[in-house]
Amino acid sequence: MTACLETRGLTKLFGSVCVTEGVDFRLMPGERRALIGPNGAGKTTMINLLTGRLRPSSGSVFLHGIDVTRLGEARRIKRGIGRTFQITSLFPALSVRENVYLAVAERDGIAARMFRPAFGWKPQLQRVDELLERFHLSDVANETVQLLPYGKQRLLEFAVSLALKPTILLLDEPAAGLPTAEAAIILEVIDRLPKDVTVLLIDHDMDLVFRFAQRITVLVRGRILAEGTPAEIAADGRVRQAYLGEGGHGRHP
Amino acid sequence: MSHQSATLAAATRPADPTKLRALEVLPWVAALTFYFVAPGYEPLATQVFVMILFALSLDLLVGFAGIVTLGHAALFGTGAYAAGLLSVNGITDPIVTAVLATLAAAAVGLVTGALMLRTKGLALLMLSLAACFLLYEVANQATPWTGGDDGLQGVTFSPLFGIFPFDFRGQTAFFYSLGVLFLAFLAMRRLVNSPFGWSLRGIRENDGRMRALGCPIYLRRLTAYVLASAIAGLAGALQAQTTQFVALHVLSFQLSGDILIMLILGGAGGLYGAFIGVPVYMLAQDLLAKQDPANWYLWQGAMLLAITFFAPGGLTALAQQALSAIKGKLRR
Amino acid sequence: MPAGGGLRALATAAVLGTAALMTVPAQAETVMVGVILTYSGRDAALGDQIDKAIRLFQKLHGHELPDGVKVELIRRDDTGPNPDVAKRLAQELILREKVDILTGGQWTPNAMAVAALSKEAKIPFVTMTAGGSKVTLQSPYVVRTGWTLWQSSYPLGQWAAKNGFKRAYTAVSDFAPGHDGEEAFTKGFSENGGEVIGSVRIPLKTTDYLPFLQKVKDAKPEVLYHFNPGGPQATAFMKALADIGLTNSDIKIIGPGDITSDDELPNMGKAPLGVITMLQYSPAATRQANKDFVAAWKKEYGADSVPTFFAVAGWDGMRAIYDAVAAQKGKIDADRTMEFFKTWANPGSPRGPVRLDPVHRDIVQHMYLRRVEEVEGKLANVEVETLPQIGDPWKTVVLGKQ
Amino acid sequence: MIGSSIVAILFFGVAYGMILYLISVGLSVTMGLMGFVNLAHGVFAMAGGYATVSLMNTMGVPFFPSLALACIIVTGMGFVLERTLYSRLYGATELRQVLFSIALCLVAMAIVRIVWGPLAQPIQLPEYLTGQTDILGQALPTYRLFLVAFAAIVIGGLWLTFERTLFGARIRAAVDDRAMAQAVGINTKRLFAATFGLGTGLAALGGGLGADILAIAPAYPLQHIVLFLIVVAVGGLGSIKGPFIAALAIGVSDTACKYFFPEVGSVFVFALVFLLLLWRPNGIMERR
Repeated sequence: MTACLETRGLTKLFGSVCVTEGVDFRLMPGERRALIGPNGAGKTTMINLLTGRLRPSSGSVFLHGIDVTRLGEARRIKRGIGRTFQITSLFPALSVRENVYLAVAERDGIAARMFRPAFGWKPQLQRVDELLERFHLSDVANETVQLLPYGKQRLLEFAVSLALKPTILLLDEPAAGLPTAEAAIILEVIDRLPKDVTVLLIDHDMDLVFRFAQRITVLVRGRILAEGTPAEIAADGRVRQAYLGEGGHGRHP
Repeated sequence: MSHQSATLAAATRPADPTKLRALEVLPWVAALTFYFVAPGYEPLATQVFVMILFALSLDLLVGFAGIVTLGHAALFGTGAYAAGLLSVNGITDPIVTAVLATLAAAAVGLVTGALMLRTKGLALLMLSLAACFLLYEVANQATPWTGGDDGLQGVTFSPLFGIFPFDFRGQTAFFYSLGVLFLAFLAMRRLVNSPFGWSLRGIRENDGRMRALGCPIYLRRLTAYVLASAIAGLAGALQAQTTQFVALHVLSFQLSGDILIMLILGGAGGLYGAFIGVPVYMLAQDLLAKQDPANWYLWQGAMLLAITFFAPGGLTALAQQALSAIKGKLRR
Repeated sequence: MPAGGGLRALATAAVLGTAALMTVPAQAETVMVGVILTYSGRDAALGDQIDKAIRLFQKLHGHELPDGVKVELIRRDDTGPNPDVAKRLAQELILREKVDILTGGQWTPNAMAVAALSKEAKIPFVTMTAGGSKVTLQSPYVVRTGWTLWQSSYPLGQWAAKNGFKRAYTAVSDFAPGHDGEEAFTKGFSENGGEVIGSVRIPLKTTDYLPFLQKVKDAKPEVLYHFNPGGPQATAFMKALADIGLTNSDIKIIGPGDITSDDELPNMGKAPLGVITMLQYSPAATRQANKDFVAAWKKEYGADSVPTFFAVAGWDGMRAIYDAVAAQKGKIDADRTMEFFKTWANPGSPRGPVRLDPVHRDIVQHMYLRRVEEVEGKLANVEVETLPQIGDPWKTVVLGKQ
Repeated sequence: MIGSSIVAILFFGVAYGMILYLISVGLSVTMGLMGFVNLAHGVFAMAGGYATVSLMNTMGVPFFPSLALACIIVTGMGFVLERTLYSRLYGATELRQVLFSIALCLVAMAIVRIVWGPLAQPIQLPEYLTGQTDILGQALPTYRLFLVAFAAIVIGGLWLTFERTLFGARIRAAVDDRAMAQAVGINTKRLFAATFGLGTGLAALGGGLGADILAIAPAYPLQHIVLFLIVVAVGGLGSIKGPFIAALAIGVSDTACKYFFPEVGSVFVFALVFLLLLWRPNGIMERR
């Protein structure tokens, strides 16, 4: 079976600092995968390399078996990759509804249309409203994003990403630092994602990771340290060493 | 900064764009009233219309697409010289020359935009500036064709629709430019309320996020740039036609700066900034420059300082704030 | 009470109305004159010279009009050689202020644009200092009280050829008067056996002349004909001459008087010594009319202020306008005004006798060949030869043969 | 003979380039350091020119002390403006910075015109700096020779300051990474003000020295700003050597173009700049 997302020898240098080093990584269709690792392990860089936001120094990225290394971010997104940002990235001066609308319009290929008013496209508007409802954002639909509380902004971040109907979804700490109510909404949405959507999750919340993932990849200093089922990872001494190394000495026997 | 974003947001918030608001009729009523109450002022009014159209095209870039350019006159000037040169070479029908001048400016916009928009920030600013100076110098040096510093002499246009001549009283020019402005404005209003217009706002707000939505940023910005160039070129053609003259000034950095000031004075990003900023600026210039021509710079500078420090959203934002404050009081 | 109040108001109105009617004849004929000059920007100093002449004329001669006739000036600033601005201002003056006569016309391109309008609107236009020959062809309603470049440069070309110079180089500012000067000099010079071995046109806004002068120096001509728009440009040119070693060299520097203008001479150091220029006016001239004029000027604007040929062109422009107003008793008719101008003359101009050529309405005046010399420790343009009553040679030499 | 003309033209170009560099280097450092799009830098060069000329012409101060005093006055002016106005717009949008600096230009132009009038102010150089001097059989304008030598000394001093002193090291650190510099205890506020002052002082020096090439007149700031910006953009923001190369290249190519192809005018320079910027959007000395 072809991996839906695969990297071979993926390497990224910032100056002389190597943040991703020879990573071979395969993600199978429909898989639920978690990517964990200590701070500075290169997880977000990894996502940026996968979506094309960053160009690798060497190595390649394959999407459904096709080499997309030279393809720009927008092109890869069009082929079904979606992501959320660890640091909320929205359109601050626009309203919640407009934020989601922009994503839907791009997804449906109407975003370059110049004549009919944006808010005259009924099916798209309907999808926007569905998404808002699903993320409990309907009551703030007309609020300006920069005036929203953080929790709502995170929900919106997620809604905007899902509006693209991605087949591969890369989640960069979607629930980090969220109030319980909003975190619950996001977890529910993650749980309910269709089975054919492939999901790669980065998070520090081990409860979430172990509950969610079928397989876990551990990234340390830009290299893959280990990969396996949650049970295998939990049992891996190297992982415990590396991952919990600094803070966890005392707790290890 | 957040203050500015907030005012921008206020300015871009669409009241259901398919419906016409009562206030939107105001500029057109004002223009027509002006014709009856202020005879003799047609040339000034015509100039105002042309500059509004020019400012509108800049608004599409600065206000909607977030492309700050210091060389927008390059495109206005291209339109003006195209119309002027056509006229000198025997093609004098106003509509035909206007269309051809628009296309010429769009073509120049396509070439310069395709190169410039690969960069951003200071490099983009500098490239826009360099492109403007480059065209200015080309026109300046090509004396045999453009007249250089002396301007293009002998520009005349045949009567509009073969009936209305462009005479020194400027009535044809007045209605012609008002008509073109109205049509172009309707088109622009459509454009900024379309999905395309919204995607430009998205790019202005956060181009990185737009890219992560699969938006081809470069292409989208280039399209906006070419459209804005076309409108600027149309404004330039109007300028050549209504004044029957083309001078180097139409390509100058000074004009690029002036039009930016007019737009910001009115407020960028809402289409209506141009309708407020341009008349206020030009009337102020007409009055102040008349009383004390030498110190017009001082007024201009002071006005601009006040805007940058106290009202970054321009006069439209100020008016909106005042209006909502009054509404708030009335409610209580 | 209300009725009484109304009546009183009516009565007051009636009295005031009668009073107004009675004063009407005294103020009836106010001639509106639109003045378009450069009051701001880089070239404001030249506009300032003209405007000072206008104010001085009004102060000294403003009363010399028939009873009840007044001249009111409305000034507008064209900010420099900006024909589009000048044209719009002229249009506004005609439409809004209903001017009877337009004047100013400091720059050739501006004057060309305004002239076109004067033809359409049938408004007499007295261009004061525009030097391009073609301006008066633009409209039958234009007269010129300043000069043309041909007036100075064509005779200068003839003079150079006749005085033994064989190889010339021309270097002129790249705008219409510069092109005129280059053409006129070349014509006058080559008609009399000289050869122009090279020419360069210098961008109008340049102040760094060295690279251009290096080119001239390398070509080794016997004489360099140069024209620039005067003012700071003239000083920059002279300094560059000194810096590159062309002062008092084998290359004779000649040109229209702009290049050694009297107001800039004090700033030029010794560089201009020996430069030959052709011009219609020098404030150092000893004619009584000029002595009076200069004295009045210095009394008004200070001992350091010197009237230049720009001022004199403005002065004679005002003279012509006032004469036309007086002749028509303030009722300005465009065609009658132009008829009047055809025979207008001012024998008492500070620059000597002047008149207007009835065909092309150009000024006819004495031209003076001057050399820069040191007089009482200061540089001055000393008149060495007088060419009497020169019209615009372009009209006969070029236009007449077409 | 042609050979010696080429030497002369090269030399004029270098002199012009030196002036451009003196004026622009401060702009490069301040723009690199504070990320401020400052279109008003020409104001300080103009102020330097006016101060020098006024001190000499009306107060009879000799040339060199006038230059020095002008530098000090303008440095102070820059310092005050930085603290009162510029610093308020650090971190604001490019657009607001552009508008603010244009406004500053307009106000400065108006003030200068009210005080000194519209005429260009002539600089009366001391007798020993006029005329020509022979260098190895080549007659060159004395003033330009002096200008090149003087500017070279100033530039040498500047580079030493930048490379060898603590002040220079701090500036370099802050250009590289402002947050890091702040973290290691550099008082960036004071550093910004000092750098801005230094940059404006150098501009004033350039304005005074270059009064012959870039005439001191009210239109100065807007007329020449494009040149200064080009030097910075082509040379690379925050760099002090990049602008040197850029300034010399522009000075020499512009002068050579005037000599060899006067009919082309400045078209060549602007076309060159356009292409250079496309090739290296962040300047020729781009580090990353």
